[in-house]
Amino acid sequence: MPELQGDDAGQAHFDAVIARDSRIEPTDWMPADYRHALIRQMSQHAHSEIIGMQPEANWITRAPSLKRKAILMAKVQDEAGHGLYLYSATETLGITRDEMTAQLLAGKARYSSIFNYPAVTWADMGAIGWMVDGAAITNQVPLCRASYGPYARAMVRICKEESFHQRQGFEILLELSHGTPGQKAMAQDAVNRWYGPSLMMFGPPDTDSPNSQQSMAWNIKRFSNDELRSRFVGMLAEQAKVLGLELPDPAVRLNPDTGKWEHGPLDWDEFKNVLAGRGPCNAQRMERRRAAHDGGAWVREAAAAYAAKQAARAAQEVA
Amino acid sequence: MPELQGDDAGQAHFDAVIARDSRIEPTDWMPADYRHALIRQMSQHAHSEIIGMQPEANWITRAPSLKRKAILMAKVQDEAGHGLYLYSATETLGITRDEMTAQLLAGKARYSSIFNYPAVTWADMGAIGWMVDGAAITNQVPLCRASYGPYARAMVRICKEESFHQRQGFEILLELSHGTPGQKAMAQDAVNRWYGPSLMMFGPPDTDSPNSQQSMAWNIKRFSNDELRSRFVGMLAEQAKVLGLELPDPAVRLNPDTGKWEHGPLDWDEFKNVLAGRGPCNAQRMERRRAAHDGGAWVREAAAAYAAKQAARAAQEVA
Amino acid sequence: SGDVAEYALRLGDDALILAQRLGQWISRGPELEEDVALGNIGLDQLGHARSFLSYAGAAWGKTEDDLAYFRREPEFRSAHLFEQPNGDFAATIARQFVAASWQYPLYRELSSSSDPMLAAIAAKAVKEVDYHLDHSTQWVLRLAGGTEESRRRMVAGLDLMWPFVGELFEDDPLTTQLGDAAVVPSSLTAEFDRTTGAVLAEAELAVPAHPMATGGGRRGRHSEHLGYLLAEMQVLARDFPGASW
Amino acid sequence: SGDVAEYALRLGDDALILAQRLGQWISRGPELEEDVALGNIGLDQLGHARSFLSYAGAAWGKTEDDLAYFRREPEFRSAHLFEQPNGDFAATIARQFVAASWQYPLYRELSSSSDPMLAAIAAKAVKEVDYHLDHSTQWVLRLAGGTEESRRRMVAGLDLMWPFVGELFEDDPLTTQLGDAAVVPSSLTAEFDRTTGAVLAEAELAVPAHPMATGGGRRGRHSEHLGYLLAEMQVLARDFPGASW
Repeated sequence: MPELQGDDAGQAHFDAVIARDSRIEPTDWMPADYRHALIRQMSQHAHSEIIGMQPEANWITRAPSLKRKAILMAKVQDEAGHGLYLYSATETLGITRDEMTAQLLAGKARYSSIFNYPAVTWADMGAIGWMVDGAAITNQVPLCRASYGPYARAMVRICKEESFHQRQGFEILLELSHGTPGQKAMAQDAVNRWYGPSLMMFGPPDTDSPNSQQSMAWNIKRFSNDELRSRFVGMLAEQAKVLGLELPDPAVRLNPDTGKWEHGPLDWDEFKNVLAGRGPCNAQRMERRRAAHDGGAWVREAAAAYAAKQAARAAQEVA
Repeated sequence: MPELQGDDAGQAHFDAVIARDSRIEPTDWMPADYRHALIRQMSQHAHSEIIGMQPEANWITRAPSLKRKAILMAKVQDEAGHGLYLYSATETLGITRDEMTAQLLAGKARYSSIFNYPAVTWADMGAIGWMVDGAAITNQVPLCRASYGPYARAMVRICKEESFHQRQGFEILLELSHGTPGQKAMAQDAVNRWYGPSLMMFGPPDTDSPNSQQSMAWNIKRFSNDELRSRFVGMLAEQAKVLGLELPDPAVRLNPDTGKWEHGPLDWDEFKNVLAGRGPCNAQRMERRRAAHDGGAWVREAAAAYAAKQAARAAQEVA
Repeated sequence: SGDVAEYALRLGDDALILAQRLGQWISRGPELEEDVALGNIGLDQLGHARSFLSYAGAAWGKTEDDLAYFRREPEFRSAHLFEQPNGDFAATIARQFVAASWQYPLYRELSSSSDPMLAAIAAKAVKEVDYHLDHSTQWVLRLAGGTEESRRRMVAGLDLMWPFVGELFEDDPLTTQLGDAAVVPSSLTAEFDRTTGAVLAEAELAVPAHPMATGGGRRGRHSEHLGYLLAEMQVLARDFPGASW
Repeated sequence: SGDVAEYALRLGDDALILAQRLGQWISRGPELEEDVALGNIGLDQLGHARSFLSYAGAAWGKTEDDLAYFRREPEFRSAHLFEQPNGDFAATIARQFVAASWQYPLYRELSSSSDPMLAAIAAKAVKEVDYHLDHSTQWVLRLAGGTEESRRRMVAGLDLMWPFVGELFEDDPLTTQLGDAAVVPSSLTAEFDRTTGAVLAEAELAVPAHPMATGGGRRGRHSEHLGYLLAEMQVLARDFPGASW
């Protein structure tokens, strides 16, 4: 057999790597569709970390104890760190952070729809940690074996911190559910509000998820939406018992025949509405991001101008 | 005697008007110094109304009852109205509001130093009304007979509203002094803090007030600083009894020999410090005013541009 | 009845929250005339709020201040529009434009409510809201037709506020079961569209395409903004419970 | 002793109020790296605040949360600098620059306090504040030497914050009677002037001529800003008195 040349050789190498479930690295050849799918998936993930700071930042100044305030600040800061880390990983695919930010602000790139719900009470800090971060981890742990090396490595690091965050969320809810009746009611209300949206974080039912097959073939998605959702709802059901809180879904059960967890119907109309921009906070989240970006333009320009002047001065001194 | 011409005739008319304690009007001839003294005094008064909105605006959103909130909003709004009215009256002297605003923002024109103290509690809304507005009225009532017509007429209108404001301040303190011990303590604390500064609103002691003589000769000041201060402290002393609050000055007494009210020594070093820009809120007051002015520039430009376009369109339709 | 009180509570909360927002403008306006104008509008709204809340409170043995200062966030019934932050002057004008274009026909219709108290409050309020509508209309035209910057800001302001239009016109069991006592929100849609449409057309602006946000204010589900507003509004009253002012 | 606790309370309040201000930046920074950096600095300050307040509270049988959430404004002992609003990024940097140029020598000296707990807290804190000083210094240089706009804003930011420098260095009976346990504020003036003077000189900026504002924070007399900050910070804890979180 003659040696393969150029793209053909690349494709063969790529196929072989995927076939043996190994890693593609930035300098490796990869199919354009694979690259684009990764950019979409990874930048969406990065944007979600950044937009996801907002609902939690909303409670930093009002956290009810200094310890909780410190934990929350550290958590939101971690999210900024995750965003930075993911943007870097995505940049290895040949797109800049500025380009990704521009896509976000232009509404061309998405972020996870869950962050279009408001964090209206302190208990939401618990529910977001327990449920939203919990869903994220369920989604991300398998991605620690994603086929794109920088993505997989980012996921390893991020999952470690996320599971820490999830435990903190669980602890917030535990404290509330063992607190005053008002605190417990606050916790239950938060769980009620975040349950459906967090289950829908895994995306549409498998029967309605056309892109999933290709992503699974490429090993940048490892389990189907429904499979992950089932794992997640099982985790919730078991931990809810420890919390002493109810899930707002009487249909949640472990099916003894399949060994899988099941849940009741989800409001996919709401999901589509929020996705289409009709969530409670879509405009607010984008406005805040835009305000920070536009309002900070003069700072970034100043930093660039100063760096350029310093570089010119250094060059002059050398000459 | 030959008929007087030009400035000489004007001076004679001016002198005669002053001598019979009548009114100079905008179209009358007046000495340049008189004009400048009036511009200084009237624009300072206008600026004081505008800057004086700030300490009270500070409590609008936190007023402890809806009734008090409404009264306070109306009061602060009245002050904006007074400022507008006084700027208009001053404009009759040949200076524009824009010029006066520029002088204020450049630190070339003053406002009453009293507004460089912070309004830190709700009781300050009472103390400002009772004491600061009280001092202002004591100062202003005689100016309803000021020699410059537009100024005198502005004072008539303003004094009417100010005495209404003063009564509202008194009522706030009365309610507090008859309230809980915490409320009464808050009222007493406010009176303690505003007493000295409000007495110093009348300016330095007569022995140290060089400009007063000329102003009194021109009938744009009708009583000496100390005379007005004495009247004011008498008013405070008598009303404090009704309020059930103490003035923080054991030396206040009606001197039976002179029939005048006396008070203890005032902290003129503090007065000079605040006047020199070292008060608690000097920078803050100017910054707020500047932020509102600069931040509103695009609105004023838009309004002007729109008016110009409308005028051009109207002219075109006529042609 | 309790239903009428619930309805009065909604309208009172709308006006109260809007008044609170407008109160934040005083001493910060782009010109002194606007300190006066926004203050006037805020005072009017506060007056309407006090009337509606007093009336609502009477049914439950509560005062206007009990309702304003001692309810928690989920007990407030205001729509999301009113709690939106002031933003820049254009955003405030956009919020006023939507608010007045809704309140004007609402109060006009409500002034023939079968509930005499609601009718009386509305009859007084409608005259004042007429001015609010004129004020915001004039500013929409000025800003849209002023400079490039003011037009850009006016468009941005309308985009910010438009998602909260839809909630105002949502019917629910309360508004329908009240019959002639209340105004059915959806019955005002056409007039709102006509009024705002005419002004936007004159301003050569498109009706914002921004999709409607999920509301929930009438059920006590609010945006992230209301908590801050209430914390500030209620702090002093709550620090001295039972005190008189 | 009670005096040491009073002193710890001052330092704790400074750090707490500053942390609260910095917490407001998170998700609003000019670049993500600054969300992280300002968050880090805020977290450090919050950590210092917790140490100082816990230590102060121990003398009075109170927890850090009792002190943070259940004191009223006149009981706070922070200096006015820390409660100044964030303003734009340059104003925040100016506040940080003053704060760190004061806290760095303060904590360094305090780490040899005769009070072992104060010494321990300060010894840990000084390493972190060293970074805060470097961070703000770099930004003062960048903004002053960047663009025309950034230089204008940096100057304005320094002008805004400089009136609150003087209060930091005022001695009072407490700081003098504590002897070797505390650091006499005025003893740090020369170093502060030297540190800030050198940076401003490198940035080709004049030391702001803005006169010093009357302070009073150490006696519980605050600016108009603190009330709003406390209303927000304390609202939830006060809504559930006695609750555990």
